Amino acid sequence: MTFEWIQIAYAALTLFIVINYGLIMTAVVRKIGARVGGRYGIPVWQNYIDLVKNFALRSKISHGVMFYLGPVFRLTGGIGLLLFVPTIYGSVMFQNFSFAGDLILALYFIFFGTLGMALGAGESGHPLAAIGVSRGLAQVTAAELPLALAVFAISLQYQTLNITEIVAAQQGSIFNWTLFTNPVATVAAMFAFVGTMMRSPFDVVIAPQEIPIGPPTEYHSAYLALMQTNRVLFPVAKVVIYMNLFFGGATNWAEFSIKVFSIYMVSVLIGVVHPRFRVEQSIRFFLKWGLPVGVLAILMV
Amino acid sequence: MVSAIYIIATGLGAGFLIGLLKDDRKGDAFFLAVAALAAMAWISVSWTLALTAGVAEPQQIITAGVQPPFAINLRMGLAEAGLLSVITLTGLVSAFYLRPALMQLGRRAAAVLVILVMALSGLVLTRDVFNLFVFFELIVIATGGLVLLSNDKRAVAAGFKYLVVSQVISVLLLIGIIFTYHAQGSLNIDDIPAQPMAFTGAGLALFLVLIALVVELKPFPANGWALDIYEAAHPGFSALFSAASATTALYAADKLFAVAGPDWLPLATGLGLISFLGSNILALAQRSDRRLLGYSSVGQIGLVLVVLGQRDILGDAYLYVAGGILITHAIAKAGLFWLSGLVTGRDLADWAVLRANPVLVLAFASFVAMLLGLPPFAGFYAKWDLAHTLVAADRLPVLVLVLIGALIEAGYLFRWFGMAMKRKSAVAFPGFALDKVTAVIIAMVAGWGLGYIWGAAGAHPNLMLATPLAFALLFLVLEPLPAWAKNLLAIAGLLGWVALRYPDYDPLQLVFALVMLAGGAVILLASFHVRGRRLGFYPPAMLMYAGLAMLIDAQTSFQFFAAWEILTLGSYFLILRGQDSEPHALSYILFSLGGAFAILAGFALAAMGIQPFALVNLAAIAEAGLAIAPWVFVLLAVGFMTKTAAIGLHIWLPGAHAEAETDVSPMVSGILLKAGLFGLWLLLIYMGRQTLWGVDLTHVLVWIGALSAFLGAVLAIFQEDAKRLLAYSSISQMGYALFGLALMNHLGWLLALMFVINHFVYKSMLFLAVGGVKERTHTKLMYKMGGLITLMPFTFISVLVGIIAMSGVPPLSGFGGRWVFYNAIMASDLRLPMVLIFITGPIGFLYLFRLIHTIFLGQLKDEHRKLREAPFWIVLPQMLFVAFLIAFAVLPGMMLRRVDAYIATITGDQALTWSGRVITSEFGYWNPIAIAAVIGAIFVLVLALLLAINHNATRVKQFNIVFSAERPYKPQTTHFAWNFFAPYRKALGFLESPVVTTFWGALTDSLHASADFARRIYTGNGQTYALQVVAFVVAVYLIAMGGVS
Amino acid sequence: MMRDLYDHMKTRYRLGDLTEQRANLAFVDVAQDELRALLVELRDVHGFTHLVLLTAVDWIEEGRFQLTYMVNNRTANLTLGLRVYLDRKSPVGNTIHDLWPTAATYQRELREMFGISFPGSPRVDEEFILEGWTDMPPYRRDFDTLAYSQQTYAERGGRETHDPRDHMQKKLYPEGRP
Amino acid sequence: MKDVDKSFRKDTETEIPLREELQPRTVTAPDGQKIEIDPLQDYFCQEPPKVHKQSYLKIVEDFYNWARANSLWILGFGTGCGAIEMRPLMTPRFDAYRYGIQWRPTPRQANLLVISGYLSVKTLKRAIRAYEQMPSPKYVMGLGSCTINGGMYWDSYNTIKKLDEYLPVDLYIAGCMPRPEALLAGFMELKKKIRKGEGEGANKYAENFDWYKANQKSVIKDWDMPDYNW
Repeated sequence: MTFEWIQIAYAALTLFIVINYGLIMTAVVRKIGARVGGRYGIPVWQNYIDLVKNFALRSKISHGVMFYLGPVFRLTGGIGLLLFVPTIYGSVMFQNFSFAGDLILALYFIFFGTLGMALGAGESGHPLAAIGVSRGLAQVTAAELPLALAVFAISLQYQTLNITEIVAAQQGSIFNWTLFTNPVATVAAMFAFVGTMMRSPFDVVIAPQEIPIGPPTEYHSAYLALMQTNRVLFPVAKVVIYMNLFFGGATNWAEFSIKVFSIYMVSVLIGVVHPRFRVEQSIRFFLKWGLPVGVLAILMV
Repeated sequence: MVSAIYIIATGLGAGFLIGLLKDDRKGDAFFLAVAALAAMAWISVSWTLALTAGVAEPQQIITAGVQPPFAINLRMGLAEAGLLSVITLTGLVSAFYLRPALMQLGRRAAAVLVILVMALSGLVLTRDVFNLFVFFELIVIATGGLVLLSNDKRAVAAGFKYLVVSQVISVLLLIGIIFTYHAQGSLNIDDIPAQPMAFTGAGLALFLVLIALVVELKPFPANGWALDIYEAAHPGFSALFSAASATTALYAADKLFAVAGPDWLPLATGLGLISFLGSNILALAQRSDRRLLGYSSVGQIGLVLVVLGQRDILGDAYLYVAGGILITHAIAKAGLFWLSGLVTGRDLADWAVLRANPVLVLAFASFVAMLLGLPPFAGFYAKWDLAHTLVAADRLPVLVLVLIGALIEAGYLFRWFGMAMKRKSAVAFPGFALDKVTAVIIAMVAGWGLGYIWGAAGAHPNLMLATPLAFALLFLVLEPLPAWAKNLLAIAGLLGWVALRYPDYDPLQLVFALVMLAGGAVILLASFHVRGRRLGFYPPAMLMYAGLAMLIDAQTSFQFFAAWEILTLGSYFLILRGQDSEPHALSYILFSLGGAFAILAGFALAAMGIQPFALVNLAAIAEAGLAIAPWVFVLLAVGFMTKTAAIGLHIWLPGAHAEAETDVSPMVSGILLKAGLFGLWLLLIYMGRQTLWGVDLTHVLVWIGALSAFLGAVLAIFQEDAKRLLAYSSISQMGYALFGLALMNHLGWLLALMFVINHFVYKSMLFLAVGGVKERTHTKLMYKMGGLITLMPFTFISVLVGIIAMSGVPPLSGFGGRWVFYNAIMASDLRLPMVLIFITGPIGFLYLFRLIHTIFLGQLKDEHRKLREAPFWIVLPQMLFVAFLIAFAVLPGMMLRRVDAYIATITGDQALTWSGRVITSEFGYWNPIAIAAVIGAIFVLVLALLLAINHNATRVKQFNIVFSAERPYKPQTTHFAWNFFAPYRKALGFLESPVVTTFWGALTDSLHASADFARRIYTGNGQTYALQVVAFVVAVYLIAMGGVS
Repeated sequence: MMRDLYDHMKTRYRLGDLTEQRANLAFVDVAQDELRALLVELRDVHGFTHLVLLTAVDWIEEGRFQLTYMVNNRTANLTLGLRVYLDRKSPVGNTIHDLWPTAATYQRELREMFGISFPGSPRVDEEFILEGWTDMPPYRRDFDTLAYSQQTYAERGGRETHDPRDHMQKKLYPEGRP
Repeated sequence: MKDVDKSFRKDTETEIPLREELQPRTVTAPDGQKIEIDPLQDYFCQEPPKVHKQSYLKIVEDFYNWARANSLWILGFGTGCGAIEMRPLMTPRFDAYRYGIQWRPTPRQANLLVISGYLSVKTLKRAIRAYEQMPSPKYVMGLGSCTINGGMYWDSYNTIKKLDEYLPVDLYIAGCMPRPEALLAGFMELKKKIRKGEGEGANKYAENFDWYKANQKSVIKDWDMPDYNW
């Protein structure tokens, strides 16, 4: 666990792979949704085009320094989250910068991008952006709670906060996964997962057509492009954490892509069949259903 | 040495001489009276000095040349001399004070005054029961005369009622004396043998004498007549009445109780307690200053009566304790009555006129502190010793009742003081008469002097000689200097003290010293922004810092407690300075004193009468497994938790912190709260886990900590007032620290310590930032601001850094705290309270975001367009804190490592490994430099990318937003700030219901209601009063004797 | 039924002739000063609780505006239109926003479109649909909307108008009607 | 078409006063100083739009244009009855998403403004604001005969008749109303135009800014916004 310069190159490679994976995966997910609805759907490379288009826009505005820095915070949060967590178990190349900190670092770093984004949206001066932030923050407090409890439960179970060690403990057989050794904690964590993936029924934060799109209302051009990049990167980074903690991690990129896709689809599948919750409803939902499961998880360890 | 008999002789002679003068020679009469009083005072004082110095022996004076019991004998001992000094000096000063009245009333009044003082002196000196009666009658007549001489119609009525009741008492006394003589054949007090309290002739005789004397002390509830006097008479006389008469009567009672034997002492204790509690409760309902003072006098005398009841256990300390309370009370009460003569209005709030003169304010504050037995006054030492003796003798209930009474007394006295400081005066400023002011100042100086003497005389270190306190008191003298000079001196003093003491501290003390004292110096930098002299700021502030410095240094429980009281007192005056802070300062001092009393009881319980009690001995108690150990733990913990504002005891905090001045808020929030933590820390280090009824008390603390953290955070997100938000956040943060401490493992303590440092830094920073904003915008309501980021960039930066650090987002230092925190709870076996703590983290994020968003982001308001950055001196400390936070984030090892090692010596394990840049625990690892470097590098790269593409962005203005193709109407309606977390309120708003506030409110209300109810017995009718006295005596007799036989 | 009501009211109010459109729909002319009393009575006594609409007609030839207050009795399914005439030169109506709050909106519209003022009606002088309108109220018949349009808005040349009937006839029977 | 009616002259004299909230005013700062506020100056960026040059390399610009053509984000702003014809485009029958066409809820993120039918003066003001708030390059499509020559509203007192007078229109789709198929055909045409580098409406607007503004202000009498809405 010491630093060597070559790790920077390796990390860049991880980043490159994950961004491309994320761009294609999210497009595929949308395409699947379209096919289910009887449509042809977007081309799988549509995300790339949109990204290029947004980088290529000519006129841009800025509402101030924090507005400018907001997307930077956001993307830094996404990249950092990815790079502070080992991506592929057992691979020297894809350990990234996980020597900097353990699970706790990853959990708290999630807020880095959120904070920056919220500040940027705040400085845009748009009231609806502020409403979106208020909704998002209010919802995330309740949604993250089961995760915190689940993480606590499994770190007690494995007696470590080191992600690599947690993954190591799940190797060998599929029944060594936390999913099977500690199903309650996994269920609790999946509450948080569904709650923070910005999909229905928990997407009142960006509720288009109501508060146009929430925090990013004023964002456009390269700002938006950075946020789009984060939008494909961040969920994958988050799924990687869930994968490492509950689903046995990944030992190669093929396993990685299958697992990430499958876990991601959980939120998609739940999302397509549920209408939207209001914020207070989702808070109550998490306190009523997510919290007891989490408490059960830590009591059962 | 002039014989003490001359005191009486002088008095008598002067009285006659004045009587011989012609009516129109008022000046001469006054001069004669003053001369006589001065002579009497000189004799008393010279005796006192001589006896104290040991150059004279106590003297027995035999009159008529025969031995007692055939002659009356007088005695001059130390107690007598001291009391005589008080009496005669009060008489002398009162004479000057009464000069206009005396001149108007003529020579008779002067004569009566001299006679009164003479009779009071005689009562002190005499050792003969009948003689006692004679002097007593003289006092009654003189008092009645003096009261009747007043022009006030009510005074006449009051004097008449007084005479009626006094005759009842006299009759009782006389009958008692007759019976006594019948039983003993002697009237000499020393010949009366100890008598069991029994239903015998002798018992009844003694009972009658004692009860007559007790009734003369105006015990509650048989005291309506006395209160009318306090209220109606001339304040100069009331001073004499309260200070001298009560003192004397008490001493007379004391003489008889001394000989009556230990059997009778419970009677005194019981009556004293009833009186102390009853009249204090009644005083709560008073709106008239003099009546309130009257009740307070009755209460205080009740307290001394309680002390008197303990003379069997006090032993040698009896004089010290009783004298301390009695004389302090006499001085303070005389001073307050004299002060009341300066105030024309009779309502408590009318005392606001005193604000015109800072010296009088100081005097008022001193008198209040004296009455309540706060350091460094004599009453403090007395109370401390009393408490210890009571506990050692297993009389805990008495102590509890005394403390409750004292708390109630503090309630009305500080409420009164608060009114005087904050209310608008209804009466016009009258201008102060110099002679009256002089009288007040004499009393004040006497009080301070007495404090010094008591400090020097007792077994404890003299507080006034403690360097920090002396340094703080120096600022009283320096008040005329400009503020910047005082500020400079204050900073130098704090830093100098830390530098001086630094080598002797262990790492823990060092951290607290750096936070409290060096940190205090940094915050004081902000005080440079105040121009002028800033009267009344530095003495209390430095008093608080002195208390903190002494707290860190404290080795014994006495030092600790004294320091605790000093810092409480200082911070109270400091908090009271804020706008609209009157009710909040009051609830602060009440909770603090309540807590302090719990600490006092705890220490007393722990010490078991052994003095001095070193703090480390707490460990011995815990190890010995004594039954009292958990109780000591509970009492001390409750006391400390009032300071950290744990939930349930928190209601004082939001108001006190929010209403305080800009530079005071960080002091009371960033620094003062740590005093409680320091106490808890010592408690847990020394006593460890304690079990009460099978419950591990540290688990209870963990729960309280978790609840405080959670509820504080929830309440914070609903605040509209920025400083209140921060105040609630403090409750939450202190909850975290308490939680960490109570986990009782190495990492938990380290966590608490990181919170001590971090909370100090970011809370001070945020309070200063918000204070700076308030200086400019003149409001604390966040929704009235908005968009200040470009106008106040530095303030914005400090808030930004503050909230990142506080919410625990990497890479700033808050994350270190969270990391240690996770590791700490992993190492603990408690699970459920974590749930609360886990939910608190993100909620903290909510209120912090609200703080930064609604003030600095969003829409700028019209009236703020030309706002400037906060004053330099407010920004400067913030920038220092920012630098520190960033440095501390990257290099947490600089302080933590040493402390970690220190904690390891206590817990005996090594939880963290510090290898190079990596910090490793049993469970995980953390590399602050790597984190900062990685995040920094990514951030710079992404920013460079954005700059490359969007460097030519057009800077737009605040209304250039997409607004559904409309145009914003005005900033106010475009800024989303009010009720920011409305959905949260819908979901969890029920947590906001003020259960705790309602509870404490109901408690106060019921006290007030009982006061109102009890007040009905005071009808103002002389006959009723006389009946009350008789009924009282009968009731006491039946209860006391009935219980025995 | 409507007739009964009319006869009943006729004894106390100066009403014009009753025009019965259908069995349950009738119109009647009302004097302006009695309108309010009549409406109150209709609403409170006769059950006409619903104000269906308030609208105006510009009788330019007669130099007056006609206000039509249409009220409806839901239980009896009756609709009664009260017609009030205002002088076209200084059209001032009586506001009834206190009887039916919705009337305020109608009155605002009438103020903007016809220039009929209703003193006391809330926000009646604020603009309603038009923004920054300076010309004559556009629903008045002496306002020439075509002329206004031509003088204000740019046009694209080459526009043709066909009467649908002629156009189709020409298209279907180029040789003329068989 | 009937000639101009000489007997009616529209009122050209009356001036509309500036709206109250936009009038300069004085407020008192917390420290007592008086502050002059000119809302139009203080709240809004006054910079005129810039003409944006193309990239130095043609191949880069072509690549960009390809991306722009294949990523048309429509502002979800239904201005007239034609908006109803856009909804079917999202359905399986027409599925415009497969051509890279998406709807965005905010002008900042949209490139294509579809004027879907008649524009009253009041709506025109909002359309201008929305258009100006979109980042360039941006495109305007006029839908239906109302936007072309007024259509059935040719004699209305408050409906404009020729959209390209006020906004730089890239493409008209004729019909009243055009069916979704016609819209799709229009999108295809627009894509071709963009790919050829002809979708420079934003630059045209900036170049002829004064002319457009004069036209806009001639019909919008209460001009209560800055000249360019950033």
